[in-house]
Formats: sequence, structure tokens, C-alpha cells
Amino acid sequence: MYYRQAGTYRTDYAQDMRLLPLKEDRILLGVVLLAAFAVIPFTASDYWLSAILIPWLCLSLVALGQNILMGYAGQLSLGAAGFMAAGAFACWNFMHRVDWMPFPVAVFLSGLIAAAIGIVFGLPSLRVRGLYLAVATLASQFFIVWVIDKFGWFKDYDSSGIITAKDIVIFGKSFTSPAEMYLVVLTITVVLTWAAMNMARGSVGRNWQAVRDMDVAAEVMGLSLLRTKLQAFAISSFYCGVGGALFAFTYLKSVEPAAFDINLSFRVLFMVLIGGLGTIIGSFYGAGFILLLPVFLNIFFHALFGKAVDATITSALEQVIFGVMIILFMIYEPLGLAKLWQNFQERMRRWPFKF
Amino acid sequence: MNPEILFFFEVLLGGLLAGVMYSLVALGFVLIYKASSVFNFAQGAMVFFAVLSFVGFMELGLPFFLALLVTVGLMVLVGMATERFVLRPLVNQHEDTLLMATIGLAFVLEGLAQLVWGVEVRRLDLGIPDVPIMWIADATGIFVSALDLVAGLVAAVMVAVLAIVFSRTKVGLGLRAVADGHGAAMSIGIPLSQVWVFVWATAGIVALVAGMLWGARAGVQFALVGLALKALPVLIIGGFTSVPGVIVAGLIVGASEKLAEVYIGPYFGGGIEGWAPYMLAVLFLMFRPEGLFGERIIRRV
Amino acid sequence: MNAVTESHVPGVERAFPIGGPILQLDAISLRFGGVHALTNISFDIREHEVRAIIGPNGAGKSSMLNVIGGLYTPQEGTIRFRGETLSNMTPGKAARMGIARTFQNIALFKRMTVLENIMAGRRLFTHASFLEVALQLPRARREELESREKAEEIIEFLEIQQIRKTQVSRLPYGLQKRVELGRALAAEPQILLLDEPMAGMNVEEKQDMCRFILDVNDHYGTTMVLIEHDMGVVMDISDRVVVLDYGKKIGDGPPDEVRNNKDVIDAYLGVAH
Amino acid sequence: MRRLIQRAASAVLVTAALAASPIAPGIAQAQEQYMAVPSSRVGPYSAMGTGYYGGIIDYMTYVNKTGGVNGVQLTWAECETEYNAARTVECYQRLLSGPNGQKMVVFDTLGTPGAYAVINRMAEDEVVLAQFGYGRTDAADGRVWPWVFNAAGHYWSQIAVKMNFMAQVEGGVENMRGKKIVHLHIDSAYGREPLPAMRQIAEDWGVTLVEISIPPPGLEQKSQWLQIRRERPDWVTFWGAGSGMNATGMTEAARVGFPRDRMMYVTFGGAEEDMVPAGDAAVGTYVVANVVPGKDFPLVQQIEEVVYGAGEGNLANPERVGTVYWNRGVAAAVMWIEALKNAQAIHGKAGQPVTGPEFRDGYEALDMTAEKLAELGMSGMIAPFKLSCEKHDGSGRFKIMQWNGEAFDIISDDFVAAPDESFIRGLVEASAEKFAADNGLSVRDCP
Amino acid sequence: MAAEGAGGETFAQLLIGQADRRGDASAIREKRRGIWGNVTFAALSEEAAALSLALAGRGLVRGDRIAVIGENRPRLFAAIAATHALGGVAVPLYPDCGATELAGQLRATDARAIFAEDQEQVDKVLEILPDCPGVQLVIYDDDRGMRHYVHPGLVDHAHLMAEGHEIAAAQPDAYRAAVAAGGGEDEAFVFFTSGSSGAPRGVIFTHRALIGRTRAAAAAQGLGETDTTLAFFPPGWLCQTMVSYMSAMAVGLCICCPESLETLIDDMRETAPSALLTTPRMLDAIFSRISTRMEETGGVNLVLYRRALALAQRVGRQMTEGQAPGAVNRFGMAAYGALIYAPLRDFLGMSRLKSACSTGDTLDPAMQGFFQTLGIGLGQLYGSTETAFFVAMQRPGDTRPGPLGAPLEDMEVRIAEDGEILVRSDGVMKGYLDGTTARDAEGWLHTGDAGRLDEAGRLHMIDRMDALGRLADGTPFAARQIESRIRFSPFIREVVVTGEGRDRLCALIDIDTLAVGRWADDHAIAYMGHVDLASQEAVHDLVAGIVAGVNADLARDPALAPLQIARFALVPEELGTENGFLTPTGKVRRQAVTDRFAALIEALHAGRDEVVIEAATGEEGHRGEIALKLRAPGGTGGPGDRRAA
Repeated sequence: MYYRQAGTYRTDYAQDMRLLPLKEDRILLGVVLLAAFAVIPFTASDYWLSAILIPWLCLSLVALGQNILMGYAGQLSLGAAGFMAAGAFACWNFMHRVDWMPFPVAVFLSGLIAAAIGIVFGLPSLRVRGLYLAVATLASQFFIVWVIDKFGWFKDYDSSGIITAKDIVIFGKSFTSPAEMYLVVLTITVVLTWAAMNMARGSVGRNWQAVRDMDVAAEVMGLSLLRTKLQAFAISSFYCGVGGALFAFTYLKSVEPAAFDINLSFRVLFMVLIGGLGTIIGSFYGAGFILLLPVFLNIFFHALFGKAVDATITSALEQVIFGVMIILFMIYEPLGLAKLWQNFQERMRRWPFKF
Repeated sequence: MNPEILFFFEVLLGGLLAGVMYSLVALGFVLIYKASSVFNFAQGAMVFFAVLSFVGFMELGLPFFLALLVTVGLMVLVGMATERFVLRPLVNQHEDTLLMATIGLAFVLEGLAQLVWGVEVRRLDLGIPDVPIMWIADATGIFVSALDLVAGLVAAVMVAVLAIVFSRTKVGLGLRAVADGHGAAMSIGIPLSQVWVFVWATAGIVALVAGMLWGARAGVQFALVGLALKALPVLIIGGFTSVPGVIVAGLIVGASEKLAEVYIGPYFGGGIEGWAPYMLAVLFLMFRPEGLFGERIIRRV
Repeated sequence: MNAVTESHVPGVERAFPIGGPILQLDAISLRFGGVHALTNISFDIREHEVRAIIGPNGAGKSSMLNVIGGLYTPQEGTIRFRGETLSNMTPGKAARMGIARTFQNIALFKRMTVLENIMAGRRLFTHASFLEVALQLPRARREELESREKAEEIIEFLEIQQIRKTQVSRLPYGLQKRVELGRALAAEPQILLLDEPMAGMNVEEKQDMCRFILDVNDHYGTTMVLIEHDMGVVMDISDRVVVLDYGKKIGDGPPDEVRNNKDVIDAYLGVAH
Repeated sequence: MRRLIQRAASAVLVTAALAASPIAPGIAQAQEQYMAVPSSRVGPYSAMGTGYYGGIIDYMTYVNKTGGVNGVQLTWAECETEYNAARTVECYQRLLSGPNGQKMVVFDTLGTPGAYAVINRMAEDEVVLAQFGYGRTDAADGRVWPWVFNAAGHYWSQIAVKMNFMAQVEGGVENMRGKKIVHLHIDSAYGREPLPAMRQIAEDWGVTLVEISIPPPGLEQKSQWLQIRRERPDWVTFWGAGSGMNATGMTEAARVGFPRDRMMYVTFGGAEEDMVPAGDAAVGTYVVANVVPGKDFPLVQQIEEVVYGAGEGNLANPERVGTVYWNRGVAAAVMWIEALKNAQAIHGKAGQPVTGPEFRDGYEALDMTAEKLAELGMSGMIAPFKLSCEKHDGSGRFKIMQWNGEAFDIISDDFVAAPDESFIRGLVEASAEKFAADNGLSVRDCP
Repeated sequence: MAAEGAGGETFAQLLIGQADRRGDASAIREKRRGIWGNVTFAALSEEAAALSLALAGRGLVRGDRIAVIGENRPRLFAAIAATHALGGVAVPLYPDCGATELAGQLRATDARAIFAEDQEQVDKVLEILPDCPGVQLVIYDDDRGMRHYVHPGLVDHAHLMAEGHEIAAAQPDAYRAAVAAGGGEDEAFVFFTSGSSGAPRGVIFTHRALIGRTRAAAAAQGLGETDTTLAFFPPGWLCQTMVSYMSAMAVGLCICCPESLETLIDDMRETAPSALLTTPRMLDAIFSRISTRMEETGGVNLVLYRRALALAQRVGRQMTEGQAPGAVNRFGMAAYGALIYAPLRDFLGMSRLKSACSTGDTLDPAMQGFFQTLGIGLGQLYGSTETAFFVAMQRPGDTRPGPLGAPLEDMEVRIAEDGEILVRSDGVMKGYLDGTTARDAEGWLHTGDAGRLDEAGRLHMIDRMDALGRLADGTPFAARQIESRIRFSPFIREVVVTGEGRDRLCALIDIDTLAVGRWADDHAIAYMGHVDLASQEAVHDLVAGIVAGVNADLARDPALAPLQIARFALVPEELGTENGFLTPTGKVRRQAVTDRFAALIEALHAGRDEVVIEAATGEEGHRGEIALKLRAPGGTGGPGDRRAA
């Protein structure tokens, strides 16, 4: 209905292979970006900016990283939070130890540190796969958090062990209000998402998917499994590291290893599975779903029952409903939210037909 | 005997006994994975749900064995419900989807347990003293708790019972057939759904037993959910499909993590127990990617 | 009449005449544990020819192909590529030497589209690093366009235009086989190994596949090595045939010669049919 | 059924409205004071959260039913944090403005990670962070942390009190020389929090200090206890989190035969919920209490009568009235209300709601004398204390309790103080000043 | 508008004119390898130059006939253009015509060269080459699979081009000189009739005639240089070549060539042509596609769709009755416009359509109405190969169902005494290949069609003169009119009504396997293939309902009331081009069908309930005896009656 495709034809491959080949999608994206950059910072409340949008964007980046590894390269990993922790602490140390370092540079370097660690912990992927690999990556999760926690140097021997995130300063301008931080996070997210999209649809993404779908055939084509898998680990960890640094600096505003526990890794896994494996946009949907659904359920139940029902019961009920929703989701749309969106788009393109 | 050597044995024994406790939790995973290739993320939640219900029934005034019976019945119901509402609609779906569904199931079970029985921490007294058996301590200087021994015994009995069930009963045969491929199970005339119900109910009962032993020590409470994490390295080393494998792996993990913590831990300020079993599992995988007793993965072209 | 075109030399019927040996296998033996998969097998493959390896089930045909493709390393024997002895073959090396292959059980990238599968086959022609791809630097864009152009050429060649953007797992078996051939072609191979390209196909699909195999050979001059279980089809399209049985070579030569070879008739034709 | 549907419909609307525009432009009612309750009622720390926030809510209900705060009725909104820093931040932002449009004046996360996550934004938002016996220790220095209060004792004074008690049992500080203490703790910042003070005191006294950590969740402590058995310490101080770890500590102690009456549990490990699951193994374990549990206090009895009598109690199980966490929640809420009263008085706003800065002034003016406590019906429940501009922490005195298998026996008649309170204060100020210097914060001048 | 393209008497001169004036404009767009390639007029002219010079170099001369066989492709058009540049006569042939037929046509035209598209065509040509000694040169375009072909006289397009470029370099003026030598009276094309009645006959046209017709047609449709069309009918059909090659040359239209017939729907959507040539058969296919997909979609969408159609019909009726629609209806039309009509137009790639004409057969009024409700003005076009098709047509904006519209400007139309349509114009054929011209002394060309002119001067066609039947009692009937009504149902693909000299009308019906199969799936009816489907009781019931609906419709029209289908049978074989039942343009070969199923027809008219005939019994081509049910239509309406109501 929204899409009008008659008369749009492509006369060269560049047109067909651009990021969004459909004019309507480009308009939609333009509107979304315009709203995100020019409208939301000035209209959204602090609650929305700092409690919903910022963590959502940060975790979307992490989910994107997880998705690159798991959805595209097919390497089941459970170490996302570990790499986030690495990114967060690396970022803090860069900011702490190098005075002049602008925040984006620190974030980028933190991503690199996380990527380096990711390569090391990706090594088992050469021998093992599937659930075995997932459990192997759990080792990285525990190990990274343990190392950071154990060795005071990472926290510059702070007595409390929980360090306060520094203010974000970029070339002398500090970004401390929710709207300013939101813009910083948004910019980094947009740039990295664009890069991820380019990789995913380009030769890099095809190599990942080749390894995922049929590694023998990929090898026979001349693809090095070692390099491809480690590349996926590195890039995935980079995204996790950047996401972790942003999460710590713009959302938690404190940097402590315990915030990056195994539960967070699992939540990132859920995000990818619910959002849609092997889709970029799905990472955003999944992060939104896992992050925001409990919040909205909480708000909803408090609004529904008020103080009439024991809050313990409503909290437990929220969990049950969350679980039921996940199960229903898997039954009715196992390919995730991204698939739902894709179906919707397809329907809009074929409207009034469904198929 | 040299006290250091004695201490070493004590650590080793303690580790082995702790390993048995891990194995009990891991056993539930293996049962389900064997039958349906589902990694049951809800196993920890099942442990919590089962033992909390058991204690809850006791609180309602049921005597021990009646409560046990009712809880076993409840776990069978959970198995049936899981088969009907989760597995059946998802038959033939990708593994990731099933995994995700069990995550949903975990939330449901955790929420239900807390909804019905509340969030209070409860005590579970099995009547088995968790104190050193004095005559052993006197004779050898090694402290062994009666509960540990009972746990070891229970684990042994359960493995034996499961082994008999698998090899001698019709459902067990069906299960083995299922493990070989769904088509095969159909061909020997056992409906897949029955096998699944059976397996999930059995896993529920195993969860109940594990929960009771753990609950007797640490209290019946939410933290039991986290036990699943302890079971993972055991599964890796043992292989996802081998019952004897998880027992042996449990012993290996238990012993090695205790030894590592006691002898290596102090050099790093301790706390390495948290990741040591995983590192062990990773190292293990480097040499035997299919686990201790897992089926060998053969690369076919 | 007068219009004999200069592009075709009179009297020669092939665009790419069969040349000298491109690949020579000498006394190859392969064992899995105690099982002798291949025993002392020697034969050669000449440039631009269609070479078939036939034999009953379990004769060692796939093992032979896997040895050529570098997936298996034989315990004994040497392989020479254009006269150069190769030691320690790996799939990657084979690919770089210009050997591409298809698999008996389709090994496509299931969740990718036909186009993506074929473009993925361009692996050896894409050199842009992930950073160049991520930032859409000129080299990445150029290579991507080149890949696409080549892929489209193959798509047209194999007449699969209408499924170009279909996920391969949704295609019928016969088309999947065709796509797999396309993916192998995308590597612009010198030698193409086809592992039972016609297995499980109906008569019509087999005819199509034969036509494509011949067209590839005719159009690109690719040397083809194909395994087939069904002797009839192969005899029509191959230049020379190697017959294996129980891991041993029992016949080698042009189809007509092999067809009349007594060992072959005894060991193979009599058994399989 | 129809009513439920109507409510559901209106709840959808409310959710949607909140989602669309969380700044509810409601007009603040003159006689209401909005309070935020970031509770944690599910997950591994649910027992703690339900008790503590139950106590807070019960006390607020009690205040409302007995005429409010000079006529001002309390309203509150609750948010589930799941004891998770990330969700705590969301809850903080969500609860920042109440349904009536009033801004939050006080926030109590009942958890150190959550407290750290909101500590900075609270200063910006001018909201009081009321830590009650947890959180950032050096925040007790009001010069550096103007918005953070810890009206109970912090971990440094707690460890000092414990060591003082050990010395009492051993017959004096001089007898401590050569003794060995194992600090068995969860492997996290919280577990290591008391160490700076502890190390210093141990050094001063000539006590050998052995630190052993337990990786979370701590349901397995065999190797730690084997190490303890090898070390043969005289005392064990246990710093656990979650009743699973705490109960396991005692059962494991029993298994290696370590006497329970040589173990001292932290305030967050010393509640009925931690003791009961350990069964007999718990008998004899010492716990320190910043708020004394039990129903012997007039205030507790009144709440039970007024609130639970009317069936409006927050605890699902009314038997938990008088337990450690519930009593602690009540005491924490008492501080809020007393601060509120002070704020109304200082700023001449009797019978009117106050703002964050006014509330903070009220907090700094807290003076819980023995008389005041008696008046409130909580004599002996907490130690008297007085806050000021620079001093933001409570008495720093604790009572020692011992578990008898059924309940806690209070074994110290009076609150025990740290051996040298000024020494602890010095540590706090030094740490706070270092923090201020490291982070370029200005140190407030106090009159 | 058409005048803009003036400046030449032959197509070759027109091409040079276009190339000189607007060389960069697209002449042809072809979807190949996933993207739309572009051939400009300049490029086309250059290619024509090189090719024509090469042809001349190979001994071909002015006046030679050169056949082209293949689908619509730039190179095919280039081949025609080169032929014209050479001064030769292009003979476009149907790509799916059999070898024997091809040989006959090559001999009849005395073609000296043939452009064959690919291996398939070349194989066919080489097979019959010994029978056609006149053919000296076979040029192939796609070299796929042809590298090892060695045959004297075989040359590939690229090679010929190279030859041509060499000559062009040596003689830069040769091309233009050759083109300038041509004149309007030169022969331009030979087309073969489709042969729906009798064997195909070759028809000769001059440049002048076709250029004139093309321009008149474009003027009538309001088409000009900015317009595009999609060419997907075989170039052997004159009407298609008029709307493609000739329009490009004479009017400057851009021709789009689809990638393949399988991707036609997508290609149509992508190009969204502004001018379209269709046939009732194709419209039928589109309509049945829309209705089945709509049915599959179901739900709200289906309800909206049905209401949208109903409203459009209601409003349409009001408008014809001269009432202005009310505000509510106007709003409804706007709303449904956004929700249904516009998206459907977009889906069909018809959103930019200026002119769409349907020819080749009678268009059912309901079908025309359906497309009009979607906002697609579909005009009927009357004509034949001999008359270069554009005799009379409904102009855009006046496309009410019923008449065929007024004759074109340069066309005189008269109805003979016996009802035959006679036309007179410079734009009709020069004559048949055998030298006959089908004209009478006054120059009137006898079309062989029966029709009438109404008061407004609009032409109505009744049927072919020879297809016009009379029942035994003398009641006249036009089988085609009734057939098109029955064929409107998405479940029915083809129908042949018989009754000449009989008591009543009967129908042989070929069901649409796909649509009926889907219907069967929905109704849980198991079947295996077409034969089985056509023998199902439920399917007979379905068809009976459809026929009954048509009968009821016929009864409402006083002129047609006596005509009722009394009985029908479902044919056991799918009527297709490959088995000779359909012409290449998809018209049914009545004679072939009545011959093949003579026994069946006999039985129908005899009123039997069952007949045993020999037919293919399965998909593998085994033949055997089949018992066929013969049925009378049921009551009015029925489950399958999907007429938009």
C-alpha cells in the first residue's frame, strides 16, 4: 500500500545493490533518522532519553555484534557481556589515563581491545561448534569479568571497586545531558550499523554465511575458515565492546564488573533470537523487546492493579507473561521480529494481496 | 599420614562429591537433549520449581512421601504441558528456536513458582545430617558429610535406574530410537509425543531429586536456578548425550575445580572456581570436540 | 557455401581442443583406518576434456574426487598439476589452483539466495578487506559489481533468472543442483569436479544437466571431471572414462572402449543393472 | 470480569500515556508527598527485597493512617528492579516524577550496584540517595557527597564492631594478637568493601587476616571451607549475598566442623531468610544488626495493629512482621519521614509537600536522640545518632545477635561501637577526599 | 504528435531520422542479467548500419526477403532494421513454429537469410535447411552452446557485426546511401496470419502503408516519443511489431523487452509501460490471477476488494446514466482508490498506462468493466493482419464495453449486404504472397468478419463470417460472443461453442488446471493432474454453475435470449499451442478442436451422458480410452460464479 513500485527499474547493478533499493524504504529511513536526530532530542523526556532510548541503542549495538557472530557466521556465543565489560573498562582506562582523549576515540579503541580479546576467545571455534562452542565462550565471559574484578589496575586501585564513569567530553565540549548523550550514542550507533549493513550484504557477510551454512563448501571455494571465523569474532567483539563502553558511560554511569554478568550475556542472546538471527534490523527489535517488554509489563501491571494486589505477585506474573510471550513468539514467528517486519513490508509491497 | 597429602585427598574427595551434585543437575539436560536435541534452558528453573513445590506441599501439611508423590505427579504434568504447548507446536523447528522456547519456559516456571509459593526462602530437612561422619573422621582425618554420601548414592541409583529404563523398557527403546532419528522412532511404533512426555517428566523428577539435595544444603530458593550454569561444563566434558559421561565429567569437574581453587586460586586472590571448569572444558574440547562420551562427529562430504 | 566463419577452424569440432594432461594422478592409495578406499590408482586428466569416473556404489569415486579436491590426503601417490608435483593438498590450495567442485549431497548455503550463493563463489576474486567493505571503499564496491556481473552472466547461462533472488532452500532439488554448478562456475575454474551431478534427477532434469555440462565445457573450455553412478548418461557426454571398483581402477579410455571392456562389464554393468 | 476488563483497558491507556509522555502534567495535590519505591521482589534477592520494601511501605501506610506527616498524606509508586543495576536506572528515571507530578525526593536502591549507577544523576536531579547500611562507604562524608546519606552504619564501622566483639569474646584487644581471622566473601566489590578498615585494624592488633573469596552464586563452597579447615582460623567473617550463599556458608562450616559461634555474618547475610534454610547448621552463628529485629518495640506492634489489623499490610506472609529485613525497612522509612518532618519545619512548610533540597536539609537535621526514639516507639531498635552537614552516616553501632535455631538472641545488651570511631571516620574522610581530588569534585565547606 | 517522427518514407529512413534528431533517447530497453539495458536510437542505427553492410557484403541485395525468428530482443529489432537499411523485406516468424511450418514459410517467402535467436532456433533451421535452398545465411545471436557448430552459412551476430564495422570503416557513406535509395512503395514486411481459420498466409506490406497505420494508431491513442511499451507477444504477430518496432521508428516509442516470459509480471511492474497491447486471453490470465490471489488472501483485504469493485460498478452505472455520484460515493472512490485501485494498478504495472488496447478476439464486457473499475482504460481494437489491425478502436476516455469504437481517420469502413465488414485505405496490405489481394473492384478489402456500424459510427463486430452459425431452426449465433462470456470465469481457460445446424448450443470447455487445482485444494478434493481434475464430479458442478450463470446473462439480453448452452463437456486434454489447438497468439483453432473432439461433440448434441474417447490418460503421454461425463448446466449461479457482482 505504502510502496509504489511500478516503474522503478534499475539500469545498473549499483542501483540494485544499494543499501535500500526501494525508494519508499529510503524515505522511511530518512524520516526515522530525521526524527531520531532532530526531533527526539528536543521533544523526548529525560526518562525516555536516558532510561529507554540510550540503553536500547547501546544494547542494540551489542545485539548487533552478537548477531554478526551468531546470526551471520553461525558461531553460537555466550560471551557478549564479557566483551562489553572489556570495552567498558578499556574505555574508562583510556579516558582515565589519557587526559586529552576524546570520548569517541576512546570508545573506538575500546572496541579494538574487545576485538583483540574476542580473537583469542574465538580460537576454540576452530574445533568446536554449536552448543559446545557456546559453553566454551562462557569461559570468556567468566574469565574476563574475573580478571577485571580481581586486578586492581583495571580500576586504578579504586577502593570501592565500582568506578564512576567519566563525563563524556569531545574536544572540550562535554556531553552530559540526556539529550546530548543520546546524540553521541545515536551517532555512533548509526555509523556502526551502516558499517554492519555494508559488511552483511557484501562479500564479508557472504563469507560468514557461507561458513555458517556449509563450511566444507566454503573451504572448497578457497575460504579460510580460520580467518573468517576469527574475523567474525573480532568484529562481533568490537561491536560488543563499543556497546559495553557506551552502556557503562551513558546509561549505568558506573563501571563495575558485576553489571556485565552472565545474565546480561543471556539477555543479549535472547535479543538476537527474538529479534531475528542474521538480520541487522532484528538486533534493534530484539534489544527493544527484551529490554522494554519487562518495563512495559511492570508499568502495565502497576497501572492495572495499583496497590490492590501484592506487588510480589504482579512481579512474578510479569515473568510468566514474558515467558509465555517468548514461547508464543517462537511458535508463531520463530524467525523473529525482523521476519514479522519483513512480512509486513512484503505485504505492503503486495497489498492488497497477502502472498 | 602427611597432613598435606591427607589434605589433598580431602580436597579431592570433596571435589568428587561436589561433582556428583553437579552431575545430578546435568543429568536432566542429557535426558532431554538425547531425546529431542533440545538444550533445555529451563532445567535450572525446573529444579527450582520442583523442589519449591515439594516444600510447598509439605508446608500445606502433606507428609514427606505424599508430598514427594504429589510433586512427582506435578512434574509429570509439567512434562505433559511442555510437550503439548511448547514442543508439539515447534516440532521440526530449528534448534535455536527450541532453545529459545525453553528460555521462555524457564521464565514461566520461575514466575509460576514464585507466584504460587511466594518468594520466601525455605528450609528443607531431609533428616540426613550434613555434618562430618565422625567415625570416618576419627579413622582417617577426612571429613565426609552424610548428605554427600547420600547424594552420591542417590546419583548412583538414579543412573542405574535410568540405565535399566533405557535398555529394558519399551519407552526406553523408543527413546534410544528417537536419539537415532525421529523417523526411526516412528517406525518402531512409539509416538514421539509419548517419548517426549516421558523424557520431560523424567527430567522433571531428576530435577526434583537434584533440587532436594541442593535445597537441603542451601535452602529452597531462587538461587537454585543458577545451578544450571554449574552443569554446563559437566555437559561439555561428558558430551550432551551420554548418561555415564555426565557422571564421570561431574567428578572430573568437581575434583579439578576444587583442586584448582585450593592450590592455584590463592595465587590470584581466589575465585577462579567460577571459570576454571569452563577453561577446563575448553581445553578438553580442543582435543575431543565431541566430549568424553559423545558421539564422534565425522565430517562427511 | 561461402559463409564458413573464421571463428571456427574447419574440421575441428571443439572450441577448446583437448590438450595435454593438466592433472596427473600417480599410484594414489587412500586408507581410512584399515579400510582401503583407493588402491594404487593412476590416471590423468587432459585439459578441456570431459572426464568421467564411474563405478558401482562404494567403488571409491567420491574418495577419488576428494583426493583431487584436497579434502582427503592420500597415504601414497603423487598428484601433479601441470607437471608440478603437489604435496600436502588442502581445499584452499586446490581452489587457488583453479579446481572447483560440486557435492553429491547438495552443499549450498541454504539461507542465502541464488545470487548470493553464486557471488559467494567469487571468493578468490574478492580481495577487499572487511574494513573496505564496511566503509564501502572503492575497491570493495568495484569488486562487488564485478562479482555481480559475473554472477549474472552465470545466471543467464544456467537459465535461472527468475529464481535469482529466491532463497536456495526453497528451490526444488534439480534447480539446487544447477545453482551449485553455478557457484562452482563463479570461481572461473580450470577444472570442475562434479560429484554425481545427476543423482536423484528425473529424465528431463538429467538432459538439462547434460546440456549444461557440455555447454560449460564448450563455452568456457573448463576441464570437467564428473562422477556418475548411472553409466548411460556419462557415456554420451564424456571424452574419456575411468572405471573404479572396490577402490581399484579396472578400466580407462574412451566410452566405447570402456563399454566393451570385459572387466567393466563383469564388475560394473552386470552388477548395477 | 467486566471491571477487570475496564481496569485492563484503563491500564493500557495509562501505559500508553506513560509511554507517550512520561511527564504527567498532573497538578500536585497540596497534601500529598510522593515517594519512590524501587523494589526487588523477584529473583535471587527477592526475600530481602520483599521484606525491606514491605517494611517501608507498611510504615508509610501506618503514617498515612495515623494522620500523615503533619497532615500530608504519602503517596508512592513502585518499580521492579530485579536487583539489577540496569533496571534500577530505568526505575530511577521512571519514578523520578510521580503520578501526581511531584518530583522524587528520596531513592533507596537496597543494593550497592544500583546505588552506584544512580549516584551521580541524583546529585544533578537533587534527590537524596538514602543508603541504609550499604552502598558507597565514603559517601558518609557529606562534604563530598551532599546528596548521599547512610543513616545506618556502613561496612567499615560494621567490621570494626565485629572485631571489637571478637576482642570482647577473646578477653580484650591484647588477646587478639596472633589470632587468625578469615574474611570469607563473595567475589565482588561488595565482598571486598570492608577490607580497607579490616586490614588496618588487623595490622594494628597483630591479627592475621586471610581473605578467601567465593565466586557467585556461591551454592558450592567446599574448596573455600577446606581452605579454612587448613588455615584453622579463630574467627570467620562472612560477607555473602543472597540467602543461598549465606545458608551454604553455615552448612559447609558444619561439614568441616568449624564452630558456628566463631562465625560473624554481615548485615546482608544475617536475616531469618539466611538462617532458616541452613537448619541446625545455623545454630550459634553471630550476626550484627543495625536495626534490631523482633516485635518487642511499640512501633512494630502499632504497625501490626493499625496496618495488618486493617488487612492493608504489604507482606504476603504477615508472620514476617518483626523480621530483620522488615524491621530494617521500617527503620529506613522512619528516617525518611523524620527528615520530611524536619524539612517541613525548617522551611516552614508544615502540612505541605517538600522538594528534594528541602528534604535534604531535613535529612541533615536528623537528630535521633534516645528520647526521640522512645517517642517513635523504637527504643533500642536502633542506636541514637545525629547527622550533620559533614556527617552523613548513622550511629555506626550494632547489636550482636546469635541464632538459636528459631530466632535471634540479642546477646549484647547495648549497641556495640567500633573500637575507635574517630579512626573509622578518618578513613572515610581520607577516602572521600581522595575521590574528590581524583574526580575534580569540590569539597563543600560545612559550617 | 506523430508528425514529429516524420522525415522518411521507409523505416530505415525513419531510424536515421530518429538517430539524428534524438540519438540518445532509448529505442529499446531490455532486461538482461537482472538490469535494464539501454539501446539508443543512435546505437540501433549504428548496429543496423554495420549489419546491413555485412549482409550486403555477403551478397544480399535490395528486395531480398530476410526472416527473423526469436523473441523480442534488441538484436532482433536490429536485424529488422538492418534488413530495412539494406532495402530488404523483413519476415518476422513465430519462434515456436514447428520445423515443417518454418520450412514452408521460408520457401513461401523465398527468404535468403534468416536471423535465428539461439541454439534452439538454429537447430530447427539447420534441420530444414536442405529443403530451403534459397536460404544462404543463418545468423545466430546467442552463441551459447554453439561453439562447436560447424556449418557453412552459419555465422554469429558478433562476427557479422565485425565484418560490417570493417566495411563501414572503408565505406562510411554506404549505409546512408543504401537507406536513401529506398522508397515508400518498397515492400517492408511479410507477416503470416495467425491461422485461426485455415492455414497461415503470408501478407505483404509496403513501408508507406505500415508507417501510415502506425502513426494513425499512435495518434488515436495519444502516444508520442515519451511513451514506453512492453513487447511480449511474438514479433511474428503484426500487431505486436506495430506496437514495438514500427512505433519506435515512426513515433519514437521506447520498447521494453522482458527478461523472459516467466518474469513477465515482474518486468511489467518494473517498467510500468504507458502503452500496452493485450489480448483477451492475457487479460483473462491477469484477471484470474488477481481473483485467485485475492481469494487466497481472504480476510479484510478480500472484503475491501469486493466492496471496492461493487462501488466502482455502482458509480460507473450512475455515470453512464448521467448522474453525478454523491459525496459519499466520491469519498468511497477516493478511499478505495488509495486502498485498492491504485495498489492493484501498481501491482500490475499499469499505473502509468495511457492506452491499453485489446485485440485478437472479442473482449467480454465484464472483463473490460473489471479493468475499468481499477481505473485502467482498456480499449478494444479491431483489425486483422491483412488490415494492419488498427481499423477501428476505442479511444482512451471512451472505452465503454460493447462497441469496438470508431474507425481510424485514414480508414473507410462499410458493411456489406451480407453483413461483412469492408475496409478501404492505403494502409492495408499490398497483397498475399500468392499474389491475391482480397480486394474487390472498388478497392474494398473483404475482412471476412461480420459486423455492424451504429448510429454514432462505432463499429460492432459479431464474429468471423464463417464462424457465424445458425441453429437448425435458423436462429443465428456468434459462438465467440458466448465463448468470451464463459471464458471470463477464472476457472475456464478455453471454450468452443458448437451448434451449427443443430437444435441447440453445446460447449467444449477446457478448465484452467491451476485455478481449478487451487480450488480443489481448498475444498479438500484430491486429484492427479489435468485429466483427473477434469473428471471430478465436483469440478463438473463448478463448471455447471458457471455455464448456468452465463445462460442467465444471455437470457437477460433480448438479442441473445434464445441462445442457451444446453450441454457441456470438459475436454480431457489441455488445449495448447504445442498440440496445435491454439495459435501462437493464443487463439483457439476451432477447426482443430472440432476435428479432434468430433465424437465428443456428436455425443453432446445427441444428449448422451457419457462418451468414451481416446485421449492421453496421464501426464506421461500414455494414451487410452477415457469415459467423459457430459453435463447440462445446473441452476442459475453457483459456487464458481465469480462475476464481479
